[in-house]
Amino acid sequence: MARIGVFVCHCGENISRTVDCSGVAKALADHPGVAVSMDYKYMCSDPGQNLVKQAIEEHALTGVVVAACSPHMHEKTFRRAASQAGLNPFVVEMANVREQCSWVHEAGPATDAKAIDIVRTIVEKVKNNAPLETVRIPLTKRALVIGGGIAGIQAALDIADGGAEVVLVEKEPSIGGHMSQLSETFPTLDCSQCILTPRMVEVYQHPRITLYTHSEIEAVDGYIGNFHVTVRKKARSVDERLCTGCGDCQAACPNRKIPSEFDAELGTRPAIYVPFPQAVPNIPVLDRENCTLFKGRAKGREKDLCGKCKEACLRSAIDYEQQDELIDEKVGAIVIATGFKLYTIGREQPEGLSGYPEYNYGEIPDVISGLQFERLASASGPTGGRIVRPSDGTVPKRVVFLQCIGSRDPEKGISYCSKICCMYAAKHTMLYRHKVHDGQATVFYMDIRTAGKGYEEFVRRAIEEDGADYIRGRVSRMYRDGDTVKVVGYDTLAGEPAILDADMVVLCTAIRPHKGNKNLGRKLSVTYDQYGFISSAHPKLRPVETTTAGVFVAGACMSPSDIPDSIASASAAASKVLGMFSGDELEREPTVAIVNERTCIGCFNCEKVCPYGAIEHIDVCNRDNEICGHVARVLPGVCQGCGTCVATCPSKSVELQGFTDEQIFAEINALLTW
Amino acid sequence: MESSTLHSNEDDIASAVVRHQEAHGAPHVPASSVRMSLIDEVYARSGVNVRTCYQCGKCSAGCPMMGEMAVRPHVVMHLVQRNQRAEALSCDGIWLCLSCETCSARCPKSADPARVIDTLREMATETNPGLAPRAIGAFNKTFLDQIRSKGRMSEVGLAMQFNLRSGRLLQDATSMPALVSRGKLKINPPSMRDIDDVRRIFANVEAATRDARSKGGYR
Amino acid sequence: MSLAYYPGCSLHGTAREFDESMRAVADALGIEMTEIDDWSCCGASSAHSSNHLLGVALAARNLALAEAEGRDAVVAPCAACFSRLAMARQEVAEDEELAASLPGILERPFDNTVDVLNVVQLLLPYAESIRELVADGPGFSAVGQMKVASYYGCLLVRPVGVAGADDTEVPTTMEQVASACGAQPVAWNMAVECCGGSLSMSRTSSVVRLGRAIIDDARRAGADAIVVACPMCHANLDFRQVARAEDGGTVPVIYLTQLVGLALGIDAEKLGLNRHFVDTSPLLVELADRATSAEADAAAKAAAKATRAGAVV
Amino acid sequence: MSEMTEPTTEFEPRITAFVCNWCTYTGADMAGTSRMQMASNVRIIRLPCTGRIDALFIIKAFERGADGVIVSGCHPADCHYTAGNYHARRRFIVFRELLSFMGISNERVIFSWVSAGEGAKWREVVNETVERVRALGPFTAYHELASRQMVGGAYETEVELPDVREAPAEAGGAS
Amino acid sequence: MTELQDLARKLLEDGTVAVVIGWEEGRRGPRPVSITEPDDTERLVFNARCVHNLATYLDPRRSQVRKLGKPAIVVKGCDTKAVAGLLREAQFKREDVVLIGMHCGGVVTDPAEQTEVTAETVAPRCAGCDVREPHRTDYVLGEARVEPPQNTSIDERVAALDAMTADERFEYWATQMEKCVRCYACRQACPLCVCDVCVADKTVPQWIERAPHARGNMSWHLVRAMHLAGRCVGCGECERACPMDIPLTLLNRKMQQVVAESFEYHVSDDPEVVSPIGAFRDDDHEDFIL
Repeated sequence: MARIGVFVCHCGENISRTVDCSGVAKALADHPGVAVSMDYKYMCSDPGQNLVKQAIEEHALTGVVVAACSPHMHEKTFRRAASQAGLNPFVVEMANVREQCSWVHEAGPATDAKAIDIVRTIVEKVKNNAPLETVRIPLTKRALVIGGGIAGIQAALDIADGGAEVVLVEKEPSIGGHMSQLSETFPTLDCSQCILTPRMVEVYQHPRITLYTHSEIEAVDGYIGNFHVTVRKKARSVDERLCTGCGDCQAACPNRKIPSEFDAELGTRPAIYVPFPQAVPNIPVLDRENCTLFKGRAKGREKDLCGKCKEACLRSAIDYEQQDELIDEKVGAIVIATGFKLYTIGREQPEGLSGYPEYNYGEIPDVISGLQFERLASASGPTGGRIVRPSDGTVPKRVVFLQCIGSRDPEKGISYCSKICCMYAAKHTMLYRHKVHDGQATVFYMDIRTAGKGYEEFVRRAIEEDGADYIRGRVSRMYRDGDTVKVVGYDTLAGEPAILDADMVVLCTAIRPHKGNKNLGRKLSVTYDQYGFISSAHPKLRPVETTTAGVFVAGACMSPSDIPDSIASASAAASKVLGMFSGDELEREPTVAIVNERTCIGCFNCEKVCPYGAIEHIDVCNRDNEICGHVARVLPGVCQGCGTCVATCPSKSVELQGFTDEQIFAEINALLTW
Repeated sequence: MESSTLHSNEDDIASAVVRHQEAHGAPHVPASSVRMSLIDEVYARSGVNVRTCYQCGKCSAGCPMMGEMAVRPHVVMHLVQRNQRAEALSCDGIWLCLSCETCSARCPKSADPARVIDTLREMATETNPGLAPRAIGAFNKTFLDQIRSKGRMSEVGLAMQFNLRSGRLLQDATSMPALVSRGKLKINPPSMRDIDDVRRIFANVEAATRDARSKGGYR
Repeated sequence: MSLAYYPGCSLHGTAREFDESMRAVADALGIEMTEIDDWSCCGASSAHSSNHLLGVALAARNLALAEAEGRDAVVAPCAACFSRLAMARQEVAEDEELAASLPGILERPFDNTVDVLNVVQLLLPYAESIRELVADGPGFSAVGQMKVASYYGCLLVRPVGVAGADDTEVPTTMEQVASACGAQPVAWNMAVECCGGSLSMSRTSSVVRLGRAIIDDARRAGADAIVVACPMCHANLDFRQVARAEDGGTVPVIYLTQLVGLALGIDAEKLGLNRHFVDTSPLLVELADRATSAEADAAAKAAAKATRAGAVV
Repeated sequence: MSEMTEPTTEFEPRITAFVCNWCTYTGADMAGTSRMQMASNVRIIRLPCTGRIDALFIIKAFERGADGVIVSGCHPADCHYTAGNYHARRRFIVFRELLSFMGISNERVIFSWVSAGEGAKWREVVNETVERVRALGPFTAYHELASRQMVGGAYETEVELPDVREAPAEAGGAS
Repeated sequence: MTELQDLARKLLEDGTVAVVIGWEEGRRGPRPVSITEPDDTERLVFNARCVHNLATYLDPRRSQVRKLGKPAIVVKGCDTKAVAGLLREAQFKREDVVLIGMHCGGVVTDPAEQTEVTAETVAPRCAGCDVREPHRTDYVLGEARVEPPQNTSIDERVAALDAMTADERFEYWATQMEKCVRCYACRQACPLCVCDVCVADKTVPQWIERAPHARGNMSWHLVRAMHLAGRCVGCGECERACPMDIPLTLLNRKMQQVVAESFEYHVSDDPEVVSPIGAFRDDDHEDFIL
């Protein structure tokens, strides 16, 4: 026989002002199954909680109903109190008579009646509450970090320094990401390489970090604490154990005219190459697309056309026959840090975007992207830091920077602000003016957004000290005019046309997510927004968590972010992971579905509707131990407790703990009594 | 503005507007249309939501007439946003617009300035035909009369009447002989048979428009 | 496909050579088109800038007529007419209310079933057959020497989605037709800039300024002629530029149909090339000369080659 | 508690609401924190997700004499569990057609999306539903079906069936 | 006929199957029979009176059939849709059963009374049948048959109900529900009612009142229709089995219409076609949602 305690809270006057609290308590006192019913000014206060604890002991309560505020407010409080008094926390429920009654109705009989209904309903529910144990899930204290840019590097180092194992997977031949391509960084103008490369080396040498470069995520299954990850290690054609990174192979490669990805196509590289001098690992990769030998093989040549790199390698580390390798890793948590890519204004665009015909689709040679400018300005760049025009190698005297290219341009398919452009445009004007003293830098902008420590000062410096011209307005058209570029713009502040002849134009193009994100999102059942950026579980309260438990996110794959942001979110994600790893197993609320395997008919409609893939098939055997069918089982670690399976099950063989059919049945009956 | 200085034989639009306002005071706006704010009325008529404009100035940058306008496309948009009815309906920009659609083609927010300007012109003509600068008003008027009477436009007639209306008698007169000699001006081009058919259209449209106004709806 | 022909007012007046060349080319290419019986003016910019509905209605009348004649599409060579008709077609398609009201206003059935084509859209599919026809045609060498600046103006590229060009800012359809004729399109900047057409009469000064810019750029790009498909543009560039010849040199302005006509070997008179203000005859002579000398060179080269070959033997 | 419920002439609908915990329930809380006054006829049953809502809940509510039912959850794409509301939507597209085919007016079953931020919308949904159902009048027909049985069947059910409208205070809304 | 018998005999003799489930003549028309002895195969018949949907015997929970061993069953095209339904819900593996498909020219509504298929006698489900020749059976016997005379009375009856006011409809069904005696013959006959423990039999909680009064009955048939929405193949066995002549096919038919209109789903004989249950589209219509 149920012995329920009912505790009606006045919440000061918040409830008692419109609800007759003692009346409610009295009404419930006579309710079948209620052992004790009382009201008090502040139930959530210590004396209030003590009332509950005492009652639990004195009346040997089997359930507790606190008629007060919303469960989102104090459910945890009272469940804790109950368990301190030795009662299972999950037989404690809140009856929401504040937010959903006293606050929204006038005082009066109808309101009192409603309050009573609410409490009685919950009492009836609690009669059917089962004492539950928190779900415990085994935990692998090993984290996978996807992406070796600055965010991935930071997350990996923080987690590893925190004492856990890390697997870092980078699809490029080297870690470092976009940051390694930058010349200087705002707002301090310190050299990007100088602050990044030490971190890269740290990763390489860290005893607890396993690094897979030139590798991608093939498959992921399992669930929080227990992910099984398959990593595809793409064939490098170089044996990493033998290679010393001497570079002889690169020198030997006859095929040297391949546009360098690292130099944003401004420089060239051989077919076997290390993307940049400080690359980590410093081991070359053979680009089979562009390798004479492999092109020959592709054409079905019997004899190999080349082999110079192999001849040149004294350690004979070159292996043309090397195949992709599939590596299985077991991890407990995953951090997505896949970073970003840049919008290009060209004719060819991914679905949903369109290019800039009014800028001739970037077919004017001296119209370059911001990243290309970084390479021009970078001491390690193709020009050794000399800023010259791609077309004729002369030093441009008039450089025009256009902000918001793609960004904030719904017509081109991107409505958001790319956030970093205002800052790096200002940085570019400085770098340019520092190198070309008689040069003129002009920036077309719509708004200057400098929310960040020292950011506003930085932009002002560009204008006030380095004399950059800022014109407010979007450029309408760009022509090729002889060997200069005619830029047709408008100065909306002066109310005058701004038609400039430029020697070079730099486009501050928008930040876009990697198209791989969607694919990855599906593999991890993580949601992404309409652009393909990974969405966090809650934009404010859970910024680095995703919709899948145990999967976290860091850096620019979430939304455009600069280096400080990326590092902050990476450390945040890392601390979340370490927090997860702090115990020996994971605990979660027992609000999960369970299958009654005796009545399950194995139609697996539950599997079809489960958003988390939490349903597994298990065999059922007959007396002679022959498999005679299959039934469903819920993986408690994966189940998030939505209950969609329960409503879908035709034979009512699934129950959602905490919201069982019996509980809801009791509530409905209690609401509509005769 | 270059236009006013360079070509004395022309009705300078800006000054025309000024003259008109001196003569008639600020443009008269009939009660039927004050109900709505300008931005909403423009929306009702054209389906363009001017609120989307974020004043980047790309329209003005590309506008071929920008150099000759006192009030440029993005300012016109701004006037609408600020509900400056009188200024918007009387500014020179809307009359100097060539309807070349360059602004709309390049607008990042698809705020369609060309369509907005079109709508403003229409509204201006309704509220007070006097608003249209003499030359342009004259041209449209002449043109439409032509169609109403003949169903087709005969350039000779058009040019002549237009010059009368706009008081620029010798405009292009020099080139008339040349045109004729090249057989480009037929004195009476093949006109239509069923002109009433076209006239009925004019009548029906006027009726429909009046009807719409009285209902407060548009188009 | 049954094709209606909508000449529009200008093609019966200042732009009659457009009409003539259009018909001539259509015959030569075996394109059958029937002039809409008793068509009326499309309303031009004047109508819709003074009353939107009127603009649509006047254009729609002609579409309704073509529909009644059972046409699938109507070709309107005049870019202005094309634009009005195409706009009307689109607006009616998008606005059910409008569509419902029109039959009443036109006092005739109207289902908006007729497609609207401009001259470029019409000719583009014939590019191949043009190329074949000119390959050995008499016009080949002359036109083959011609550098042309293809001028789209506004109405062939804007409004986006109505004009039916392949690209708003860097279109190529006209160039495709021109090169099918053997002509060499030049790269220039003003292809889609406005010539000021709609203010042609009411504000000559602007029109001249804009026209000038276009002509100068064409000259800078080394074009022998500007190719247009719009009577307004033609009037402004051809007629206005002589009006102000003192401002600088001139370039002949010819219609796309005239270019095709020449390429197909149709007689210049028949194409109305004599009707332009900027005299086209010097150009034709010039081209002929270039052609002959080019042929001479070719012949010479061939001969030399032959002798060398002979020497080897 | 009869002292709490003086009988009034006007019919007070009894409406049961099945709402999801993350959007609508939180939205209703928000209506509270913003002190938005609304009709007091609605009783909320809190569920994790609209996906958990079984047609049986609604059937049972009507059996027990509910005059109207509200089903409310997260807007599409906002589901805390990513897809529960999509499945619910499908289920209810079918179920409401079935109900109306069986003669239970769709006016009595209101579906809505109310997000955690839409306290005001929740108030509208509540008030509008109450007004709608009040206009329709009481829905006792389903409840009273229990007294209908083909001749030859057992009649006991007739007896054990008290009158819907003579409900005691626990009947809440019927004050 | 002999064609069927010979095949059955062959299958039994070479041990391909242990039992053949088909029809034999009975006093009130053909009736289902399970044949395990090759010599009994002469009893097999197939004609326009073979209305039963034998797919129902594939329900793995019919242990008496199951223990006979691997079955071959004789199916009409429409029956294969039920087979597909069961495969879709993983009730058995395709290779565990041999399907003998029969060319079908339509069947009568009441095999006890009627013998010939005419516009009057033809079963409602035969209207617009798209599987007169079975597509996915192991064998197809008999010669191709012509379309039977059309009969769309069922859609007309649904339309008639739709035309009534809600209250009229409610009254109509109430009177129908009064008749139900909860014999559950409808459930038994349905090839897709495969639950071990039906929700109607659950007692904790007891969602469906047991007492056979109109309220419990109405709830039962609501749930039944709901469970069959998007699954029902429209074989009409439930209504044929109903001793009280409750027009159950009207409910199922209505559900078929709704699913077709809302999700473009039509019951298919292809198990690969995903059923609308457990699926959704981002743009499923929600005009009814505030």
